[in-house]
Amino acid sequence: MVDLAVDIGALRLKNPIMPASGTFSEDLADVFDLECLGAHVTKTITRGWRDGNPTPRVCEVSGSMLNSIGIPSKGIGYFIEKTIPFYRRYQTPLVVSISGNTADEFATLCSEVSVDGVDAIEVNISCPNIEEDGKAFAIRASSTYDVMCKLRKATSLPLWAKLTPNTGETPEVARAAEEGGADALVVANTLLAMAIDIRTRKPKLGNLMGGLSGPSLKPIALRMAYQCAKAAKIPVIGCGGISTAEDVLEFLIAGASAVQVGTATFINPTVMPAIIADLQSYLERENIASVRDLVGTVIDDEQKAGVVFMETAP
Amino acid sequence: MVDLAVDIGALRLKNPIMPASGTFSEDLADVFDLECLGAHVTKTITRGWRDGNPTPRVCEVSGSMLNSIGIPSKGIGYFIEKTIPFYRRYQTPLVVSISGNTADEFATLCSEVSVDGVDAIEVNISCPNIEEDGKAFAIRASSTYDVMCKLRKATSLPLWAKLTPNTGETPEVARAAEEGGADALVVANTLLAMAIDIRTRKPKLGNLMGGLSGPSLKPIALRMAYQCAKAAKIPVIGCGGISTAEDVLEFLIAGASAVQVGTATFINPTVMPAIIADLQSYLERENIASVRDLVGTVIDDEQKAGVVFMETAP
Amino acid sequence: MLHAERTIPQIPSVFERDLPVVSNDPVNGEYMRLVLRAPADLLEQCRAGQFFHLLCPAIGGETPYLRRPMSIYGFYPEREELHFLYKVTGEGTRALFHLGPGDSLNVLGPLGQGFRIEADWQRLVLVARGVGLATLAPLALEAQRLGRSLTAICSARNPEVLMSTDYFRDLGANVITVTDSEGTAGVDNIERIIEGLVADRGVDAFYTCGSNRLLRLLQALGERHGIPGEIALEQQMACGLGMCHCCVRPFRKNERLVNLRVCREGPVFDMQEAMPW
Amino acid sequence: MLHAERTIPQIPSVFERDLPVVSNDPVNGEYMRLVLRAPADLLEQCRAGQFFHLLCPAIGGETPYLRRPMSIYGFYPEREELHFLYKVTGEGTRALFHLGPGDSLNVLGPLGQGFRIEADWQRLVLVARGVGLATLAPLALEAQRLGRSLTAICSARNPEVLMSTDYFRDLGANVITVTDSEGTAGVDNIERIIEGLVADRGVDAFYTCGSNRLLRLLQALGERHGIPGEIALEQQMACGLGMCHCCVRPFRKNERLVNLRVCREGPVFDMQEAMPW
Ligand SMILES: Cc1cc2nc3c(=O)[nH]c(=O)nc-3n(C[C@H](O)[C@H](O)[C@H](O)COP(=O)(O)OP(=O)(O)OC[C@H]3O[C@@H](n4cnc5c(N)ncnc54)[C@H](O)[C@@H]3O)c2cc1C
Ligand SMILES: Cc1cc2nc3c(=O)[nH]c(=O)nc-3n(C[C@H](O)[C@H](O)[C@H](O)COP(=O)(O)OP(=O)(O)OC[C@H]3O[C@@H](n4cnc5c(N)ncnc54)[C@H](O)[C@@H]3O)c2cc1C
Ligand SMILES: Cc1cc2nc3c(=O)[nH]c(=O)nc-3n(C[C@H](O)[C@H](O)[C@H](O)COP(=O)(O)O)c2cc1C
Ligand SMILES: Cc1cc2nc3c(=O)[nH]c(=O)nc-3n(C[C@H](O)[C@H](O)[C@H](O)COP(=O)(O)O)c2cc1C
Ligand code: FES
Ligand code: FES
Repeated sequence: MVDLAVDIGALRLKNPIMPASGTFSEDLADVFDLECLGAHVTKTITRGWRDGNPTPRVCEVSGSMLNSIGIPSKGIGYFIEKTIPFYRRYQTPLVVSISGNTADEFATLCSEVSVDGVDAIEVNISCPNIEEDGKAFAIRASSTYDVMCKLRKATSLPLWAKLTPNTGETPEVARAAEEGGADALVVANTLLAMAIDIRTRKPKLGNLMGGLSGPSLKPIALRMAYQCAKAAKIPVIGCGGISTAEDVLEFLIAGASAVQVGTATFINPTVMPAIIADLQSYLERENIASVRDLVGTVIDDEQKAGVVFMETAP
Repeated sequence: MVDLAVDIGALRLKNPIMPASGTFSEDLADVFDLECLGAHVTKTITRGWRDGNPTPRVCEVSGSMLNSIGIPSKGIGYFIEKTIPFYRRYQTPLVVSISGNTADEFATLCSEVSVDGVDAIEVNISCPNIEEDGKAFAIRASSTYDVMCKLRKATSLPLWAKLTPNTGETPEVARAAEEGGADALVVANTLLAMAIDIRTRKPKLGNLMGGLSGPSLKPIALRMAYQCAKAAKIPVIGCGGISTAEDVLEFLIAGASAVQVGTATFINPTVMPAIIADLQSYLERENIASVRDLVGTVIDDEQKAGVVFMETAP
Repeated sequence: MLHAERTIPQIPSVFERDLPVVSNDPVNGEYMRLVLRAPADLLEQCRAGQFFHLLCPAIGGETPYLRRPMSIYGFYPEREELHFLYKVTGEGTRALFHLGPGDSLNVLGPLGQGFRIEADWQRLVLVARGVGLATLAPLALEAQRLGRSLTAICSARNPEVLMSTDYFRDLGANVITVTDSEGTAGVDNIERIIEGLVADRGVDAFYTCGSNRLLRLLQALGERHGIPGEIALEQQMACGLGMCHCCVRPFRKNERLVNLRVCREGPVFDMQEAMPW
Repeated sequence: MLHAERTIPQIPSVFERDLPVVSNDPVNGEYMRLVLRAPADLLEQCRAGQFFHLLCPAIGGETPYLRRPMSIYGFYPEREELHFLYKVTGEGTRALFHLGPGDSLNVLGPLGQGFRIEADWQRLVLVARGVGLATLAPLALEAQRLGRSLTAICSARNPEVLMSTDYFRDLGANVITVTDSEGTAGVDNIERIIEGLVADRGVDAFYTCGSNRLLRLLQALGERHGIPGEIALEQQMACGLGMCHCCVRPFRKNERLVNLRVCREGPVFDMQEAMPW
C-alpha cells in the first residue's frame, strides 16, 4: 500500500488533495462523499454580513475564468452556528478561511473563529488592506509581516497564509509570512484580470475586474510555489489551475507538500476524488512508497546558476 | 473609406497593428509583405554580444507558451550595420527595442541607437536591474522613474516604456514612467512562470523559469492596459495574447491606442495582415469612421464606484 | 414564500455522467432538441423546472470552458430519455449543435428546485415564450400526471416559430397562441386573455419564466386577484451546485432584498418575491 | 562550411496554407505516412532536407498549441502530393494521427536549408535510423534526378520495422540493412561497412540525421578520409521562421562555438561543425 498522507506542520492530512477556498461548500456533498478529501476548506468569511459584488460575477476567458464574487458573507455568527457543525460529521480536518479589511478586524475574527471543530485557519491576506492604499496585504512584505504578527497573536491554531500572485515580491512576501508566524503558505490566490464585451463595450464582470483562475494560472502559481518552497521553511500548499494528477505531481515536485483544487471542480465536480485515485495508481505504478517522497524533488541544480538576464524578470 | 491610422504621440502609424519585440524579424518577410504593418518592432538588443539562455528555451503550457530566450544579441555594431538598413527599404516606422543591466549602460545604448532610420525606441524595462536586487526596473515605481529619467536624457526620439506584469503596482509604475519622460507605454511583457516535466523532474525550460505569453496572458494584459490608460495620459500600446481582431478591439476599447501581436504570429504567421483586414471590415460594418473613435470607449461609470472588497486585490 | 432550506443529504443525489446522444435535431429554424439516453434512476430524480449543467464539448473549433445550464425539457424514465430544447446563441450552444448519435455528453444534475404544484392548485396557467418553453413544458406532463387543468399561453414572433403547441395539446392542455406578427403578443392582450381566464373558470397559480414584461404583468395580476405564482429565472453560472455564489439574483423577502442563488435556491422562485430587472 | 547568409527575398517564398488530407496510414507498427494534396507551385519550392511547420489540429482531446516541425518525406509536383512520415510521440503527433481524408491541415513551409549535393559529390552514402528516414528519403530522389550513386545504410531495431528499403531500391540506391536484433546495427559494424565502401568504390559525401552515435562515427570517418558530410538536426521550435531564437544549437566555427538556428541556418548543417550532445 502506498502512503498518500502528508503533514502540514503538526496537522496530518490523509492525502494532499483539498478544495480551494470559494470553490467548495456543503453543497458538494450532493455529488460525492466529502470524507475522501485531505481537508475541507471553507469559503472566506468576514466578521459581518456582506452582500458581495454586482453580477455578472464570473466570465469565461480563453480556457479559464474570471470571478469577482466579492466575498458575500453571512458573518461569523451564522458560520459558527451552521457551517462548522455541518463539517463536524466528518473526520476530515476543517480549514476555515477568513479575511478582513483592517488588521485588527482580521485578528478579532481570527480569534472568534478559533473554536472547537476548526483544525486550521487560512488567512486570505490577498484581500485589500484599507488602512494603507487599498492594496492587498500580501502584495508587500512589510504589510504581510504586520498582519501576520497580529493574526499569530489571535490564535493558537495553525495559520495558513494565502498569498497573492499580484506582486513582484513573492519570495520576500513568503519569508515575511513565515517570520510573522505562518505555519504554512497557500500559493496562490487569483490574478487580477479583466475582460470586455466588445459588443456592449461593458466589462464582462459587474465589478470591472476580477481574478483569473483555472489552467491559465497554473504556470504562474507553480513558479510561485517553487519560489516559496525555496524562500521559506514552512510547508507550501500549491493552488492554481490544478485539474489532473499530473498537475498535482508538478506542484509536489516543485516543492509543495499538498495542493488545493479550485476551478477544476466547477468543470468536473468529481475531479478531486478522481485525482486522489490517479495519484494512488501513479505511486503504485512508479513504486513510490509515499507521496512525501516526491516533495521538492525538482532537479534544478544546473539551472539554479543559470538564472540570468531575461527578457523579463525577476 | 474607414481610417485605421493611430497616433502614438507625434508618430502616426497607418494602422494600430505591430509586432511584439522578440516575435518578429526580417525573416517574416518570407511570408508576407511587411509594409502592411503599423510599425516594425525589433527584438531587444543589448550593447554587447550575448549568447542567450540554455535550451530548451520554450515550452508549451495549456493553450499558451513559456520562453526564456535570454536576449541573444549580436550587439549594437551589428544592429546598426545590418538590421537598421534592412528596414530602411520600408516606409513603415521602425521601433527599436533595447535593454541593459544597469541604467547607465542602458542609457548609453539608447543614445547609440538614436540614429537615422529609427523612429522610436522601445525600452524594455522589464529586464533585471543588477544594481539593485536584480528585480526588473519596472517592478517598482522608483526604479522605473530613475531609469526613465536617464533614458530620456539620452535621446530625443520617442521613448516607449515596456512594462512588466510581474508587479502589484501597475498604476504607480505607469505614472512613474510617464513622469520619467516616456512618450508611450507598452503593456505588457511576459509573466514569470514555470513548468516541470514530471517524468524527468526537470524544469521544462533550460533557464528554470520563463515568461508566459499567448492567450492565457490576455485578461491580465488587458487589465494592465486599462489601468495604465486610467493612470497616465500618454498613449498605451496593448500587448499580451492578442490573436484576433476581436482581441484588438477589446484592448482599444479598454484604452489602448495601438497593439502588439506576439506569440500569435508563431501559431499563424499571417495573423497580423489578417487582423488588419478584419479590423477594416469591422469598422466598415459598424460604420465607425476611425479606429481612434474606439479608444477608451469602455463603459465603466457604474463599475468604477463598485470596485470594492474582493477575494483578491488590488 | 421561499423554498425551505434544504438539508444536505449524506448520500450523493446529483449525477455526473457521460450520456450517449440519441438525436440532436432542429425543431424549427431557431431551436434544437437534444435527446440523451439516460438511466432510469437518474431520470426518476428529475422534476419539472430543474436543470442540468452540460459540459459542452470542444468541437467544431469551439472551446467552451465552463458548463452551460439547460432546463430539463423532458424526462422519460420508461424510455430512458432525457430531452433538452436549446437555442444556439454562443460558443457552448454552438458546440452542442455539433453533437450527433455516437457522441456522448457529460451532464451534471438534476440540479436546483423545480416547480411546486400545491395540492390545492387545480387550475394552472403558464405563459411561455421562446426558449422559456423548454423550462415550462415538463410542467404540462406533471400537471397531467397530477390531474390538474392547464392553460398554456404560448407566445412567439410569428406562427411558424410557435413550438410545443401540439405537445401541450396532447397532454390535454388548453392552448392559446399569441404572436407578434398577428399583433396578439402584446402585454395588454395577454392581460385581457388572463383576465378572461380568471373571470371565466378561475386560476389557482401562474407559471412563467425569463421575460421581464411577463413577470411584471403576472405580478400585477397575481396581486390583483391573490393568485400565487412561480417563475424560473436565469443567471450565468459557474459551479451549478451552490458553491461559487456567482449566480445570485436579488429577491424581496420580508421588506429586505436578499441575494439567492439561482442554481440552488432556484431556478424556480416565488413570483412575488422576484425582482423585475 | 556553413550556408551563406541568406538574403531575404522581397517576394514571399514561404506558404501558409490549409492542405487537404489525401491519406494518413500506418507504415508499420510505429510510423504513419501522411499525404496531403498541395499545389505544384508550393511543391516546386521544396528541397530534400527542408521541413514544414504543422498546425496540428485540436482533435481527439488533444490541444497542441505550438506548431510541430516535420521533414518533407516526399514532394511530387506532378502528383500534387506532399508526404510526411511521422512517429506518434506526444500531443501534436497524436492529434495528427486523427486526421483522415476530408480533413485539412494547415502547413507553413517549405522552411530551412536542405541538403547540399555539390557538383563533384558523385558517390553519396546516407546512414539513417528510425524517423531519420523521413528526412533522408527525398535525398535519394534528388540523387537519382542528378544521376549520383547512392548507398543507403538503413538501421532499425529489427527487420520487421525497417522502412523505405524498397523506396531506396526503386530509386536505384544500393541498400544495406543493419538491425539490433541481428546484432548488425552496432557502431563498429557500421564503421566496418563504411570503411569497406570507402576502400571499395570511394565515398564523396556522408548524410545522416539525429543520432549522436552516428554523428561521432561519421565525423571520425570524415576526418580520417577527408570526406565532407551533412547532418540534419532537431531542436524544439516555436516560430519555425527564425524570429524567436529558441531552436539554437551550438556549432564549432573557426575555433569558436556559435549558436545557430535549426529552423533557419539548418536543419541541415555541416557535419564537422555539428556538436555531439
Ligand atoms: C437554469 C437555466 C436554464 C436554462 N435553460 C435553457 C434551455 O432550456 N434552453 C436554452 O436554450 N437555454 C437555456 N438557458 C440559457 C442557457 O444556459 C444559455 O443560452 C447558454 O448558457 C448560452 O451559452 P453559450 O455558450 O451558447 O452562449 P455565450 O453567450 O457564449 O455564453 C457565455 C457565458 O454566458 C453564460 N450565459 C449566456 N446566456 C445565458 C443565460 N441566458 N443564462 C445563463 N447563463 C448564460 C454561458 O453559460 C456562458 O458561461 C438556461 C439558463 C439557466 C440559468
Ligand atoms: C526539422 C525537424 C524535422 C523533423 N522531422 C520529423 C519527421 O519527419 N518525422 C517525425 O516523426 N518527427 C520529426 N521531427 C520531430 C517532431 O517535430 C517531433 O516528434 C514532434 O514535434 C513531437 O511533437 P508531439 O507534440 O507529438 O510531442 P511532445 O513531446 O508532446 O512535444 C512537446 C513539444 O516538444 C517539441 N518536440 C518534441 N520532440 C521534438 C523533436 N524531436 N524535435 C523538435 N521538437 C520536438 C514539440 O514540437 C512540442 O513543441 C522533426 C523535428 C525537427 C526539428
Ligand atoms: C468563484 C471563486 C471564488 C473564490 N473565492 C475565494 C475566497 O473566498 N477566498 C480565497 O482565498 N480564494 C478564493 N478563490 C480563489 C481560489 O481559492 C484559488 O486560489 C484560485 O481559484 C486558484 O485556483 P484554481 O485555478 O484551482 O481555481 C476563489 C476562486 C473562484 C474561482
Ligand atoms: C519568444 C519570445 C521572445 C520575446 N522576446 C522579447 C524581447 O526580446 N523583448 C521584449 O520586450 N519582449 C519580448 N517578448 C515578449 C513579447 O514582446 C510580448 O510582450 C509578450 O510575448 C506578450 O505578448 P503575446 O502574448 O502576444 O506574445 C518575447 C516573447 C516571446 C514569446
Ligand atoms: S453557479 Fe455556483 S453558486 Fe450557483
Ligand atoms: S523556431 Fe523560432 S527561430 Fe527557430
